[in-house]
Amino acid sequence: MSTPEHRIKRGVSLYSFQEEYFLRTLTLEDCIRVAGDIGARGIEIIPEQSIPGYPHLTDEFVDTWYAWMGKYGTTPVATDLFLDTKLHPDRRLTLDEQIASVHRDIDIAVRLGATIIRAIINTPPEVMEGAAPYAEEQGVRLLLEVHAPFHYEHPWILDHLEVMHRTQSPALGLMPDMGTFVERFPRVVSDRALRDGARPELVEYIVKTYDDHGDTHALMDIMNYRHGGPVEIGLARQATHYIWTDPRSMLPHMPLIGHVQAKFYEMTDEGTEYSIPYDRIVPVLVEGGFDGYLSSEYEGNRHVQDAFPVDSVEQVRRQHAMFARLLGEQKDPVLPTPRTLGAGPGTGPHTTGTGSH
Amino acid sequence: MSTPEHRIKRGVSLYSFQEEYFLRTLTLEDCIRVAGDIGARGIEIIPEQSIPGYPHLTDEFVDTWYAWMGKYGTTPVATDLFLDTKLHPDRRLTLDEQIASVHRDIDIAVRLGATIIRAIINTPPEVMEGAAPYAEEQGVRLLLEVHAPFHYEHPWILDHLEVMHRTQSPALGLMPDMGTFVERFPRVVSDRALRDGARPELVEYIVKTYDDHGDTHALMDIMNYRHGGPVEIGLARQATHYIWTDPRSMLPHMPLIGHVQAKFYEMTDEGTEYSIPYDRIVPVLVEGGFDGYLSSEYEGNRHVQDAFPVDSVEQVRRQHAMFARLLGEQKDPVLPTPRTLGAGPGTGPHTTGTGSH
Amino acid sequence: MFDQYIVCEEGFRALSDGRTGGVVEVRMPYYRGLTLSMVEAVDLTLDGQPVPPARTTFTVHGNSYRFDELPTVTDDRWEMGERAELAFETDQPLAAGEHDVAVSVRLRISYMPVPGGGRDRKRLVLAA
Amino acid sequence: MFDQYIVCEEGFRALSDGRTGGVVEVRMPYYRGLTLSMVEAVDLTLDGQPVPPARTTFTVHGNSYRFDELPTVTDDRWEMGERAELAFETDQPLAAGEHDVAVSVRLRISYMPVPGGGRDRKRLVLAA
Ligand SMILES: [Mn+2]
Ligand SMILES: [Mn+2]
Repeated sequence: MSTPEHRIKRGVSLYSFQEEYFLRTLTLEDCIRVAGDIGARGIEIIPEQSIPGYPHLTDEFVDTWYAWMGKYGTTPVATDLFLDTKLHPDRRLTLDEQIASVHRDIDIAVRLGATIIRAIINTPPEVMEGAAPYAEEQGVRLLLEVHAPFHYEHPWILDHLEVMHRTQSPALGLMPDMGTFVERFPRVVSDRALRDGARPELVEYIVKTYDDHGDTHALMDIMNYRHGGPVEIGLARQATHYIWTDPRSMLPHMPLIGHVQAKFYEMTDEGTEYSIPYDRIVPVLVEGGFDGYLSSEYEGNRHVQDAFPVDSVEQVRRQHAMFARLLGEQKDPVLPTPRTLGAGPGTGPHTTGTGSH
Repeated sequence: MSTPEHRIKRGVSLYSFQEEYFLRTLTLEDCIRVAGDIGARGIEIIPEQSIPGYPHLTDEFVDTWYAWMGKYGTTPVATDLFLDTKLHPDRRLTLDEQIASVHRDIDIAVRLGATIIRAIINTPPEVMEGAAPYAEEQGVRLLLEVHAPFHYEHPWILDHLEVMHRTQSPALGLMPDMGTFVERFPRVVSDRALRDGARPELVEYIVKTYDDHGDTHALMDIMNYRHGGPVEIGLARQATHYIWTDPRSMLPHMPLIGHVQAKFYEMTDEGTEYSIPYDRIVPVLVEGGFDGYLSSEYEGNRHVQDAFPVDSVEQVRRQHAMFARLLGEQKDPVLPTPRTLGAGPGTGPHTTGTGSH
Repeated sequence: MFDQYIVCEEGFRALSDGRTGGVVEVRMPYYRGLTLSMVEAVDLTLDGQPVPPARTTFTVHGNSYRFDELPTVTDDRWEMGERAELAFETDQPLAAGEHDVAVSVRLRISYMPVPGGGRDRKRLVLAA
Repeated sequence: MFDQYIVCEEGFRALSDGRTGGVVEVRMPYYRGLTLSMVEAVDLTLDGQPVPPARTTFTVHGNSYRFDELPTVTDDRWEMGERAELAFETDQPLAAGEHDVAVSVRLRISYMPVPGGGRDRKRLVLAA
């Protein structure tokens, strides 16, 4: 079926390459080059992840940044801010200090040419409201990340929506993280627990409870009742951090949605994400008229790094092959590469049906 | 309105007098006498709470026990079992050891004349199944307590129902604890948090979220975002331990329900429980044909003991005045006593509207 | 629950067997009795100084135990509300007057995924 | 995340300034850099013996700190993936050959109600 007309674009958060950047097997430039190669033109960067010397940006770095954009055919789209309310050991930041922290991150976004800033979930509504005028003045949007286990009817999100609706500030909005649409428990997570020694029947119980949309509350208690140890109890706790909500819950908020973090855990050999049904999410975004970027956030690395080489680049490439298909791109600029052996569970022996899924 | 005909009886779990028993201001005999005075004829006892020397019962104690029953016009109804799967520091009890533990508690119930045993929530379904034949032989029923945050559609309870339905054992059933029907956040709990230094606006946020049946998930995170400390985070955690479910959810299970633990936190001066709508719960039990005991479990003591004298007896008396009314007893055998000053929040200055409720 | 009752105000006294040290009476912060094998710690801090468990003994209804013995005691219990006697040795005799006495109890409770127990701290006057 | 990368296999060496002790290189188990005031602990256990923080120093990109200084350092950061140098003193010179090196990192992360961080343990060969 043909995809209706839309203006959705493809990008990548450099957060996706955290494993390789952490280990310095990819430089910052490498990450940007790879994004360009994949056809993910929009770049989202976490300055305090991959810009040494943050919050100070040298003119030299900024010049180099823009040179990379030109060289690799990419464009700055978003930065991610954190809010270190516990900067000091003996007190929390005041409201003014918090707003000043956001102003500083606005300045960084502007210097990097980004027009969108991810505000981390712990940013209070009054800080968003207080920083909105400066953001508007600087021509950037502050978007609150809606991150699991929060969702669009959660009290904290409702508090934020109240500010957004009351102020009508063009500088405020939402940034959905697709981790709120985890329909099946991530296989890379449950397989990791098995490798860490969890009892298979307890892992299966957790996964089945989650996949059946049962009550994950008290799963930790049940693991205790079933004589589970720290690994099983830890997996049960993780089950309360993933949520499934209907992707259509984004529709009423679409005017506030300026950017989408396309969180993912595992692109399978079949070209789908194991847990998050993008084939049903993208049509909702098209229906709602979303006109921003799908920005990849590969988050499977931490779950496979104990046993497999992490190949974030291949994972992101696969996600973009899926996006190109779902977005109806006529000429697929992302050609799947040949499968490489031993490059992670997605590209490894999972094709023979490992795990009890 | 007149109450339809029913066979519901009133009792008390001696757990209700835990404060006074702990401090030895009431003896075990006192507790039974008080129950008789209140007109709560059915006695539920936790043997390992109030029988020194448990699990060994002397003939002398047993004789005394029955003498008390005769003297105070009470009758043994239920005992409560625990399952110490972590008895040993280095291993968990085997299935056989668990079943043997339950058998031992069955013997205790029989010696005390109880025909019902509360099985604690961590009792696995296979232990219930394994102990059922002996329970049936001994003429007692093993009833799994359905305790918050568990409820009638929770996976753990469903696992137990599977055993009950499959085996059709007359010795297995359910014991609903009314703590699964907490419609309003317990005032004694939120007031305690205020006395412990919690910020009123954060307490109000938690209480309002709970009372609005909002998502209490991530409330601990929100307390952190709002610069809450351990007291606020602890209160947020407690908010995930209370649940509201529709009392009518008991109706499909009524044949399995042999005893009701009438949990309560605060009987107000107006003669209602602050959080649990007994005026809607009792009619459901009547409708379903429940023919066992409403067994009081006063649990407000631990929340008021820091600032007020605990008067568990008065609290239980008030609950039974309410039950007598709801059960349509023509001659109320429980006459409310005059209010005593300083006897706990329920009988203290709450009449002037303390707290933000 | 019952944390505020752990340290008993009465019964704080010097050892009477010639050793230097004392006895504080303690109650368990829990609504039922518990087999001793599940009492993981009853840790004493006296005037700001932790007393090593090896220098304490724990007595319930006349039965005395070293703390390293408790994990194997499955035939005795700390009853609900029972005042246990926590005897401890110090290098110097206890001074007359007030002392800061803090006790932390850790219990292994089967239906909880994390330890149970509680803490209490009181200023106690040494009985003459 | 990244716990397995905390203790770096390369760079484990003896101190070269005449004191007895050594240096182990460590990375932060977190996906972004963090201001040093929020690095609450980088605790070392060498061959089963905890090394007191007072006997260690922490160096990032050439800037060295005592651990009791870190809470006030708001103008410097441990960058994501940066190998910090944890220098430590011992009573005796480090023996040649293998050592058991365990590091526990505790981070104060504002959006978490509990501390972040992680632990790692490796057997490292002392560089000649
Ligand atoms: Mn995200
Ligand atoms: Mn109960």
